[in-house]
Amino acid sequence: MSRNEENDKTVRTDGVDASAVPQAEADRGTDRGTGRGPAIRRRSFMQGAGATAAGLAMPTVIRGLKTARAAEGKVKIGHIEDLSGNLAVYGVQKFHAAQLAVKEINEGKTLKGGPVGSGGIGVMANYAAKAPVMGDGDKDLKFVNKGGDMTGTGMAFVQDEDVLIDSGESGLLGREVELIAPDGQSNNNIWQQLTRRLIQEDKVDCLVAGFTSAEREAIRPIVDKAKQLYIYTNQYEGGVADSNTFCTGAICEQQVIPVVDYMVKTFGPRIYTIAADYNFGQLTAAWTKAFAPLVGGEIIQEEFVPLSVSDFTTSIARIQAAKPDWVFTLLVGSNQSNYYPQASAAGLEYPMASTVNMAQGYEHRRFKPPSLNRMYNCINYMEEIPTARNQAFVKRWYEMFPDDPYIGQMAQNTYFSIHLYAKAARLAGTTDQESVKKALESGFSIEAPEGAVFLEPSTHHCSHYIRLATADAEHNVSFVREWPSIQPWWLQRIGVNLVKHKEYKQYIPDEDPFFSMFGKKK
Amino acid sequence: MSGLARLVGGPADIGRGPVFWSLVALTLLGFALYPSAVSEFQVSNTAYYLLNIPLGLGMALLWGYCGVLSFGHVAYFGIAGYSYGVIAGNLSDSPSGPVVGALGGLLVSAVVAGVFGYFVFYARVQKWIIPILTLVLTLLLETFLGQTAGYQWRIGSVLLGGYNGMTGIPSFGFGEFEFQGTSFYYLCLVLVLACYFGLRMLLNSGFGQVVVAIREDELRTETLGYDIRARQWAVFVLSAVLAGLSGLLYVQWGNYITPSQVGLLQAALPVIWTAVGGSTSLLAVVIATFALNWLTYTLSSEGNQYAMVIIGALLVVTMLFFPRGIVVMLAEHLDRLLPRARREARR
Amino acid sequence: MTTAPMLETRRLNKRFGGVVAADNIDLSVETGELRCLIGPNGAGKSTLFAMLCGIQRADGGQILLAGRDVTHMQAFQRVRLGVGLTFQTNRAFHQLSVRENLAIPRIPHDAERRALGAERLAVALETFGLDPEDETRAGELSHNQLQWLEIAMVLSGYPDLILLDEPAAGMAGEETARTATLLKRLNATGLTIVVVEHDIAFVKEVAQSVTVLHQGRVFAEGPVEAITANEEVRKIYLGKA
Amino acid sequence: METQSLVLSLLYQLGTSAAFFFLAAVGLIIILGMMNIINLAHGELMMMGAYTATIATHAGVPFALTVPLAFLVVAAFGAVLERLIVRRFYGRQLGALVVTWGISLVMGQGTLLFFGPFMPSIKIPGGSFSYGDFSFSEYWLVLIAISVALIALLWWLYNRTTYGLQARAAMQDATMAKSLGVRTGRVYTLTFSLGAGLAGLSGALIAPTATIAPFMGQQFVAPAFITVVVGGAANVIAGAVGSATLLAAVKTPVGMAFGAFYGTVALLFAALVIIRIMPDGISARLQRWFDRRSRSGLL
Repeated sequence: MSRNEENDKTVRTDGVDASAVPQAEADRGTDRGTGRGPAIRRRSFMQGAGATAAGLAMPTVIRGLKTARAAEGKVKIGHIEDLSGNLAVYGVQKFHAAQLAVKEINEGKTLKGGPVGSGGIGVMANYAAKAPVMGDGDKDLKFVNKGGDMTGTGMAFVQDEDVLIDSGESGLLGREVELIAPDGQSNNNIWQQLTRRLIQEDKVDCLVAGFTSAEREAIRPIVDKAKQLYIYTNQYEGGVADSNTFCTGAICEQQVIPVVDYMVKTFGPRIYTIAADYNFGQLTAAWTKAFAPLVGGEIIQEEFVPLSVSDFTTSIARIQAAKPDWVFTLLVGSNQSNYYPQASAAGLEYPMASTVNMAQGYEHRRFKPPSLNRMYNCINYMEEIPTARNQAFVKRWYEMFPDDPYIGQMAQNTYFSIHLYAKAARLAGTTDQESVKKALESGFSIEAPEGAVFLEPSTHHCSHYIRLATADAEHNVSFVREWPSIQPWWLQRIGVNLVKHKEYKQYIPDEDPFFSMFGKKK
Repeated sequence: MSGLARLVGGPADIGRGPVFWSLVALTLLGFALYPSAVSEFQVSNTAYYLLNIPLGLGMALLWGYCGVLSFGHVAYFGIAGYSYGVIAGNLSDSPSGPVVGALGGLLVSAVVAGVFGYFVFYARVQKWIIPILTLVLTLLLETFLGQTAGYQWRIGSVLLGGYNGMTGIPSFGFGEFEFQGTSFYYLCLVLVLACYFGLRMLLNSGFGQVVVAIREDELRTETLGYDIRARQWAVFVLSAVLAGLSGLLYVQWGNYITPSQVGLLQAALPVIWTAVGGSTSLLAVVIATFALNWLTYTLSSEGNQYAMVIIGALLVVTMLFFPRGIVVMLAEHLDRLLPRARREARR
Repeated sequence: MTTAPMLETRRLNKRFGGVVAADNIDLSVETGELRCLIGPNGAGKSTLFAMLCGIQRADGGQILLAGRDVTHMQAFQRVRLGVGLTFQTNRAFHQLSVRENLAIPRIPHDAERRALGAERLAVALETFGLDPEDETRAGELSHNQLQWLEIAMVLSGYPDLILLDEPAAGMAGEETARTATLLKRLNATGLTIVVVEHDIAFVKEVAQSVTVLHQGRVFAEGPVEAITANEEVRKIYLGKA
Repeated sequence: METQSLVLSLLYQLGTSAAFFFLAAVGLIIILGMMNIINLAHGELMMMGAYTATIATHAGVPFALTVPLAFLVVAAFGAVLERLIVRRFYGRQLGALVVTWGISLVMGQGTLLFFGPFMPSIKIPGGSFSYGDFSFSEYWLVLIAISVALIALLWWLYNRTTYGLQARAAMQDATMAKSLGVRTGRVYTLTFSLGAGLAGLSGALIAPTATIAPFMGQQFVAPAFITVVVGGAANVIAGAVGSATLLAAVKTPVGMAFGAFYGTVALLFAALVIIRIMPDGISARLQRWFDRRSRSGLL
């Protein structure tokens, strides 16, 4: 299953020094970086520095916890996604991402990055203090789309082009990594059974799983009972504060706020929200409602659509009657995707914004233009991101899976998350789960295909490189605005600190006094 | 034959005679010893297969013995589960919380089934419409529960949780004692046995005979002086309570329930179990429910993308070659092979 | 004041679309009477039968059982008042054994009715040679035995009035005679019997009085000899009316 | 102008919604309504029609031709299905239910394995026009027209052709029909195949407005069953037309005033109430009404 090549297996002898591996990685990074632009050299320096800082801190944090299990045997990564049934569309992508990451780890590759401390300075040091150039016409757009130009006058920041480097060993801690990936069948009950199996039977070292929030909530009680290290890689509504769970997908505050800000300023304040009638849709709509007034926007109407609805004639007429400046579409699932062709055929030509479409289900590839004309979406990853590092990633992907239709946002999240786990385990020097959790809480940064991602220790969520993507009348994707690092701040603001206080719950905006002043529905 | 033996061993279900009962005893012994032989995970998984059995039994009772097909019995499964979650969750400080919750859950599903059943049976709605009516009810419930994500859908201290479901549902227990792992497995096993033998006795009683008579010929039974509406209603409520029992055990097993548990895909499952095993036998449905749950899990556990294709093809083949249910027809076949045992059973 | 008739209908009406199936039917059957309802196909016999036992609702008019208005009662409620009935097609439970078939009917609590009912049932079982403890599946019985079983089954509910829809349909001479014997013997115990019948020979054999239905109306009524001699009735049967 | 365009929009919504219900149900009208087979693979037959149309369109066939093509392909598939499997389940409604469920699993997951999770969709033919505040899709107007044409065609087929007569006879009393020389086996095959073909046809018609995915059929199952059952069995075609219109008439104004959630709830609730007060379906009510009219000489 894991398709790993069994060659070049340089097995290292026993106990790996906790700080040695990131240090070695950093060194190698410097070697590779030689002769490149100054920014890269600076980057490498910072990485080295971060690693050193972590190395200093490490003895107290990690060494004492080295109650590692026997080093022999494979490192087991449990991975549950839906390979059949309704959600297989997304599950198969994520499964392939996991296979690619595991293959690379076994071949002795790793993504750049390392512990940079809890404040995450390592990430920010990579960029100039000045805000990146905003897209305002063709001229400037080009710069941003190419991720900056070394000699250009408008350059604001730069990213490493080559982020996949040698890890200095094959496998992880000298052990081969094995991917155990059963099929969730788009059925919550099977998810629970499989989670129990992976934890109790296979005794996986790390669990990477979950597409829908319902799936995550189905397995989280089991995960918490077993104190299993669990990585949830999906974009979602936010709010999970769980000591065992690390959420590596983007959440509302990272996506809704930038896109609403941009849309209100560009197209006008009158917003019509049409959202899927379940947790994600309702909570994202609540975020929109709470945030829009702060930038001068106004929700003129909200409509919630049950997931089973696939005929949108009435909703389209309601939008026309309301005459908004733009429409915020938070529609989820394949039934609800029908909205786009139907709205387009009915002559609905309002600009649209979303946080879900295109990046997950590649609607811009599946629907005939111009269904998604003037669709704006804040994403942390799309296959089209024009940076060199992403193009290299896309190339590697299609070499392994030539028949895949698209690489979505969640697939990329899974990919870097598994690399992130490997780096944390190397830092901990063990696959002992408590140690790895501690290592992950040391302020980890990783150079993902999207850009640098920083795992924020207190909330177990990630900062992301957010881009505002838009599709034109021919469904060509361009990126009109970029935010190199947006922090997940909401949980911090309501006082979550998982490093200090263990918690196992999901907060919803109603629990935040800041939100309570806005009614939720109707 | 004493009265009790006649009730248990009567002709309402397949399986009679000493050979059969010794096999049953052996199987039960196997189930009783099972937890000591396997891992905790396998025990909890087997508990899951077991906890679905009351739902299947309710289906067999209603459809196989009474001739009324409900396509929405998962609604009562869900109602009991959610009610338990709400009640036990609100009484989480009280030691009797889970017990009150369980009784409350069963009561709520009985009341809802009672009202709906009254609406259906006392109006003498045509039989073939009942599956669709019940299906519409469960779809309504799913649509409603799916949009209860917000705080305004809080009952006491418990959030309904919308599509993501209700989490943190307490396990069942008395006072300090909680049913978990192996003890939960035994709880399921005991309840399944109680349901099975209880139903077997009920169906061998006079009441059961009339129920079967209603299935065979409603008009004839009515013109023998029976209010068939009342009997159908009673059977409907009883089967809903059985579905509710499965729902209770389900939420205690996973401490969690979502609206998709009452959706279209889940709604079809009990009907499938019953049809595959053979709706006219309780035992057949018990076996089929257990086996199909096991099969679904085993196939998905392999990560095999063909799992659904295999299950689908299996259903088609089963129904082609065993139209009255695989277990029932195999049992009949066995009966013919063992004429002596059969004669003995007659006595 | 005389006691009310066992069964009485007053201006009973029923329409199906444009067809009038029962047109102001007035019928009165005294306690202990053995009445035959005859008429050609489409005369309204089946509709009247269905309305009497409560399977179909009348559009208008009244049905009284021993003086009690049962027009709006459900079928099972009428049965509990002491009516038993058999259908044109045999509806014994083929999946159940003879014993179970006889055990199913609901038995009234009234001790007097019980005693009388048990006696009548014993008569029927004896006439037909049925064993009440027989474990044979009803489906394995012959057609005649099934017909008889159904009559016995109805009698196990201890009724005071039985409505039989063509009880001898499909039987050969000897069996028909046995059925007729039973009806007469039962009638002799005071049981009121209404028979819907097609077979004039059978009617002549059993009936005391006959009602002829034609086009949803009571066409003629009287003692069996008078009716069978009636020229008009003969015309109807030969389709000349 | 304001009110006019709102009324026009409501009428248009009513029409599209009724057309959607009718198209979702049209194959099932025959298979459930006439043959009494609870066909849980109905959605997958529609999915197959949609895939046929989509693949053919991508191969360069004009969309208008892919619709009859989808009819033929799915009808042929339906005929095979009937011969091999379904025919053993006449009169065994519940066996049929399980078997068709099995078939639907195989078809859905098989499509996923064979064609992948999604297929690029086809463009909705025709443009749009606007009146007042509202704009309207020409394609949906065409769908409404096609629905009306289908109704007329089905009515003609079942009331004016030998096949229709034989089919209705065979469905009512197979033994009798057989003794009158009707080849009931062939009639069943034809009828099932027609039902499947119609499901394929409507799948193809709906394809441009939908996501082309292996499990797309599931969205049609509940509306289709509700439409057919609310319609009733007395006259399946009239019943389905009546119930599609009635359900749309409930869903549209409620949805317009209060949003899609209440529209859906009103729809399901209306279905429950209608089935309860008219247990024989709308068609029986319609039939009685026609009977009365014809008796009183009005028709």
